[in-house]
Amino acid sequence: MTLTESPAAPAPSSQRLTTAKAMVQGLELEMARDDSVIYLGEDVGSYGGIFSSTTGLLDRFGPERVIDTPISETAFIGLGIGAAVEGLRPVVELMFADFMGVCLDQIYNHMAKIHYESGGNVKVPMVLTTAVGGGYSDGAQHSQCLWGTFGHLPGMKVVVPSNPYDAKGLIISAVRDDNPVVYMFHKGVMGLPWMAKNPRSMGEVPAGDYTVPIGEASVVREGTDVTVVTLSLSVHHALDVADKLAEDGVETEVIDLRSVVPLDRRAILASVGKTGRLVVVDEDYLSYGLSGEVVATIADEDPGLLRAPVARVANPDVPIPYSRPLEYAVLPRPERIEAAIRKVVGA
Amino acid sequence: MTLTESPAAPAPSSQRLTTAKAMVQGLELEMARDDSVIYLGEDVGSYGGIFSSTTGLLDRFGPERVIDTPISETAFIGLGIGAAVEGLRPVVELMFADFMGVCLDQIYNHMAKIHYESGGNVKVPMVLTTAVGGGYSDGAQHSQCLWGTFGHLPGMKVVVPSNPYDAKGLIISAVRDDNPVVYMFHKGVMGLPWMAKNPRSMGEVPAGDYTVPIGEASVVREGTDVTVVTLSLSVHHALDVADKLAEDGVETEVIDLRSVVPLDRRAILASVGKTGRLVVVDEDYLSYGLSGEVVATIADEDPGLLRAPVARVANPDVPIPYSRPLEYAVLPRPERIEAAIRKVVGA
Amino acid sequence: MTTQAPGRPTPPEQRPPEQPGLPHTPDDETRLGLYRTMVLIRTYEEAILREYHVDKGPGFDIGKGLIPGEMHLSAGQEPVAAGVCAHLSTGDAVTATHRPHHLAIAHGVDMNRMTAEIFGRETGLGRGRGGHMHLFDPDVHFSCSGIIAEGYPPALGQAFAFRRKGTDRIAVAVTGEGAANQGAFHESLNLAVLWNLPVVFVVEDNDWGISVPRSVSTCVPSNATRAEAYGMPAERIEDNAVEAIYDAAGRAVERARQGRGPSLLEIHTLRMWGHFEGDAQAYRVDLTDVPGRDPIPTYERTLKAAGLLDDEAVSNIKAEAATRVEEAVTFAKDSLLPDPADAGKYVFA
Amino acid sequence: MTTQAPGRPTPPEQRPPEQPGLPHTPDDETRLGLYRTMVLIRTYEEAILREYHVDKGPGFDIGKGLIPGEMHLSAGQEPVAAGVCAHLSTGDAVTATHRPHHLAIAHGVDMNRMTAEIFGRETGLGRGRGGHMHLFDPDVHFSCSGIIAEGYPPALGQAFAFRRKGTDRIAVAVTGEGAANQGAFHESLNLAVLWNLPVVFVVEDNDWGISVPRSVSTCVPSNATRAEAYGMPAERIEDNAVEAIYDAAGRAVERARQGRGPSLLEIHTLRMWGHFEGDAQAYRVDLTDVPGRDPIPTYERTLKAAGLLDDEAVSNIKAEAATRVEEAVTFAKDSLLPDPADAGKYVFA
Ligand SMILES: Cc1ncc(C[n+]2csc(CCOP(=O)(O)OP(=O)(O)O)c2C)c(N)n1
Ligand SMILES: Cc1ncc(C[n+]2csc(CCOP(=O)(O)OP(=O)(O)O)c2C)c(N)n1
Ligand SMILES: [Mg+2]
Ligand SMILES: [Mg+2]
Repeated sequence: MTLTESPAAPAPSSQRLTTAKAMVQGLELEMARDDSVIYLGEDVGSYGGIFSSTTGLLDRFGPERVIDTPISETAFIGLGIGAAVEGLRPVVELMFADFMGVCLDQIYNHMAKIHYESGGNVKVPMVLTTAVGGGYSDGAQHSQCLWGTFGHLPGMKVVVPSNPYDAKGLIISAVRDDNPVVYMFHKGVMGLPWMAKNPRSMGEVPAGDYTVPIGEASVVREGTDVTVVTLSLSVHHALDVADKLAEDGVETEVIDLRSVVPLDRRAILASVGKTGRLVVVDEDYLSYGLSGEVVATIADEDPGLLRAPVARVANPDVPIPYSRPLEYAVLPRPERIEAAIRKVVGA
Repeated sequence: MTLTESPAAPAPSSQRLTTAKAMVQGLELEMARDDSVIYLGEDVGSYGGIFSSTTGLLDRFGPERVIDTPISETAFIGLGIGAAVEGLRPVVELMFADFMGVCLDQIYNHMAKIHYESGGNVKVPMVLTTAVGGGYSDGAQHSQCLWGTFGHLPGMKVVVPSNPYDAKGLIISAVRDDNPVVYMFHKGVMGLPWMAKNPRSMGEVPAGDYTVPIGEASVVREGTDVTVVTLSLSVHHALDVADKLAEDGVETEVIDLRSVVPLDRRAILASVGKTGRLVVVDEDYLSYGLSGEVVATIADEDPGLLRAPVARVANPDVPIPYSRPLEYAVLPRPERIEAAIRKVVGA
Repeated sequence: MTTQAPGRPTPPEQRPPEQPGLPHTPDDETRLGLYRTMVLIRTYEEAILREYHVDKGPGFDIGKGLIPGEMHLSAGQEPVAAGVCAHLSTGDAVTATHRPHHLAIAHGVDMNRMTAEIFGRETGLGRGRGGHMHLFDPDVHFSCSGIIAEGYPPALGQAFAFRRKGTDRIAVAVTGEGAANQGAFHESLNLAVLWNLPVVFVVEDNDWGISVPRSVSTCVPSNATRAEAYGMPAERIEDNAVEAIYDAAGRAVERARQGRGPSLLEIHTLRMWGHFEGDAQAYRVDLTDVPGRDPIPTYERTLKAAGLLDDEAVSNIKAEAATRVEEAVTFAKDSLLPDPADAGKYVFA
Repeated sequence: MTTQAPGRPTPPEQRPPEQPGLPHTPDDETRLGLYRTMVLIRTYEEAILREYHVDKGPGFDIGKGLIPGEMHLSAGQEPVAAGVCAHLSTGDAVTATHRPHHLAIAHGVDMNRMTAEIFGRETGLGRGRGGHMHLFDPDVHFSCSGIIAEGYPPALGQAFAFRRKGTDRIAVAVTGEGAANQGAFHESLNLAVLWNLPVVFVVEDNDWGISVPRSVSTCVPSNATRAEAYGMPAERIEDNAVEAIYDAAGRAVERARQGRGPSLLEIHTLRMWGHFEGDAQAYRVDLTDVPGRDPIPTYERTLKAAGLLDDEAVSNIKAEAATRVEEAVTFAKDSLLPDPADAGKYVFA
């Protein structure tokens, strides 16, 4: 038993990979293609990333490009910013998004604002990778999603893959983007051998180079009765629930946002325009976050699209409890999602 | 010309005070009543607070209770937390909310979570005061409101006074609350002699001790045609606009939220239930913030309450620009509020 | 007790005279006490290790079992906890890190409720809300945080409050050597010296911050050198030597109690197991040396040589520890899990 | 140039030999250059001061006038900028603070576009989006930040990139003495030494952080002492002495360029005016001394005594500066304000 992984085997033209391995493959391709891409963070070298985000990169690219840092997030994220300003394309890992509190200034006041403050004259082509999410009893300081917080603060794109294909395509897009991009991977979608897995955390991935556009949601399941707008691990749960409800004749459309910034409002409106019913499933905190924004998107445009009150399945503004029954009560577990859909469709 | 103020004169039974002086008076009463109340922060001693939040307190209570700190927000906010845990009631000033990035961990992972993590066994009766808001060309790192960010993170109350009466009553409530309370004062409501003033930043304030309950919005203007939900400086603008629109026969109800956490959802629903139309005016960023949450509150309950699409007048996710015409374009200035109300009521 | 105004450093002439602390040589009873504490901690960690792996399979799923989540155990670091906490009363504060058990036990945290917390039970210190990185026992002023170095600042506040109340209680703030590179470390040391706070800072140098060796994280050989640059007395203690720790901590604690201000101790200790359970430690070059550096048999030999211990005494002490620990484990297992309907309780007071 | 792997300190035997830098004694032309730079900066700050107060009334409304918002001027701190930047080329980076004008001018930031930025014009360095605390001139690698000490970390990255590209360019990171108590300071110093980055850290000690004197913010007399605790050569330069600054900066810059790693200079300088414009400085006990400590007349006297300046040369230099500054002010005033419809432009590239 080990929390580290062995490097992925050489790649055929398409392979079944875990999300983690797909992410690493995207990084590997970009690092091979572009010498200015480097990866910095805690335990990203010989350990290969606590959540296997860098397995094998040190061996392939060496310690000048895959760099273990001290536990000094402000310094090394800031270093990434300065390096990006001077033309490198650093990927910098914040081990858990929960740790943003020790370094948010570099992220939101510098990485995200320099381009604007310089009137467009300075570019910051940096990627900030970070692990999010709970469900394995890691407590209030190691289980948060916080994409609402990142999304609220302007100047950075925020992408959130839920599966291997998107993980690879989005990391490649993120590295190539001339803007700062925050890349939030849920530990529960990575397909780690030491964590509960949904079959959806393993999937077919093209071996070569491809991108997933940042800012386009994906309709991962079509349906006519109700729209579920969600992202990250909750996509897995929503699809499981949708399959189950289909047996009862409820056809659920599931939208995987894939990025929080930009938010694909058109996709939300199109789907709710069709189904007339909306459930937002968000593992982040309820208030002042993603779920409210998605709902408001409809009311901004036309509240008449809605044939019923919406339901928001989110963390009810509670620090994430350690004990399993409590944690499961605040997370958007399948049972809560199912209950919410049933209520909204009146089934 | 000076950016500091002289201490308030001795208090009769009711006086006209600026918001800043009302806040200081509330602090003074609490500090006199309760020896465990102390005030810590940068330039809160002889300077009296950059935004006059502590004028005269050093003279009255001495340097053991009104304490200038180094520019070490993590250390002194954390110090406040530990002191609160051991039974003091510290009020700690973060000079600008924009600086949260250097100390957010203490605020959101410690101040706000210790009570929960301890299963209710540890209390953190601390107040974090902080200045917010723009409108005077202080640029992208000194003009933000950020109450959406604070409100999103659970475990702290967030109060936002807009006028002298509430400023005093809320600071007294905040100090007496056994929970951490973030007290966000907009520089533009303080009535500072060196900043643009709305007449509403000066008002009648009872001399003695009183509280304003945390979590109750206030209907600051009744109306029948449209509800404006807002807070802080935007209340002043909304009232000005409402007066103007009344001349055209549009009766605007204005709700001053006064606190972001808890959010008085009942007050919002009651008013929109009456008017059928909603404009949210929020100086914070548009996406994933307060405006979305207020709108979602209606859709959660009954989207049918709304007779028209809502309007959100907020910062359109732009770092706050320095140059006046640009800054005015992103702030919810009266012109934008007026246009939004007219659009929603079709006038 | 000084009553100097915080925010103004006490002028040197108003400070109690600086005297090099007298050595704190443990007497026989204290030496046995240090040993007993170390054995109790190790016994505890072995029990948690055992329980942690129950029902994690097939394979290893971190979220499963009686004790889910990350688990950072302190085997090998017992000398730090025993040596430092021997000088404290329950009125003093200790703030620990993600790796807190040894300090909690040595400082007298209620072991039943601590164990119940680790098992996520309603009878736990935090009613199951906190978990093993969030143990709060206000009865003995114990707390911890899972965020690197962020336990230092609240300790300053506890020290501040203790002084303001006119007591001679002190705060002990502990972090790892990796943590000493976090900004909070610097800010805390400055503020503690500036306000002459009764704090003892402890850096547990176990050579590793997860997989990153000290040489890759820290630009200087000793954090004691750094502390001196804040005008603070500081020592580095080598070899995980419990009596040397006891001595240095005694002087630092005395200094803080007497109002003479903060000190820092960097203690070279040993992480015997993985960073967390499940860590395969492939990165770890020093692994074969580890068993030989175990501080408990080492100290056992010392005490035996001094005629204070024999095999029978050792086995009595170990049996006593086992009884105590199994009682706590049983208490935890016999306790109820929290009611999911109460998940929202205790967000606000 | 070393090519050591970041993340691993260069083993001492692979580092270029440590040689005490030779003194950098400015020659006559350089001395005149230092003086000219100082005069240009002062002339600039006086012009900004004048323009800042235009149309602020009746009374004083910080949001009004041609230049609204906070204004932190650097009069008195010219020796730092002149002495340090004299060693830099436009390929080197300088990151400054909320008080950036002196450094911007000395480092050769385009004065017209800088002034236009301060006036909030579309022709400004940041097209009016940034303002006086956010001057970015990529042509000379100049940047600044209004958040205390948070300009240090990006400077590390600039230095890192310069080295990675195989150049001998360096980064200079500047903060005030108040800022040296922020966590970012500590983290940056550690990382710079650890990775042997070509950085020169500069602490401008002007005795005050707004109203807080150094003794109330900083537990040690010198940040040079602190820097040495990171294993970094460091010096404190007293008396705002431009030639001593030039000398020390010369050695530090040379060291960085040669791949021998970072250094720190703490320079005792003088904030002649308020923290920001409008600051009545009631707290300021040293105010009467200020005029006598003005570094420009002092240096003028030195150069006159050395026969390098006479009254005519002085007035020529001042006239030249005035012409240059007024040209910039005119450029700014003649430029258009940005179109409000473009407020959302440049959020993303
Ligand atoms: C701010 C922050 N960054 C990173 C982490 C992740 N993390 C947890 S423990 C650890 C290593 C800590 O090393 P050290 O301080 O030496 O303590 P040790 O684990 O050796 O006891 C890291 C990086 C964290 N918890 N907080
Ligand atoms: C993190 C942070 N805290 C507080 C401030 C507010 N502030 C701006 S300048 C200043 C004083 C800075 O003092 P110093 O570093 O000595 O620089 P000086 O102003 O003297 O040049 C303060 C507290 C800030 N900008 N950022
Ligand atoms: Mg360690
Ligand atoms: Mg200063």
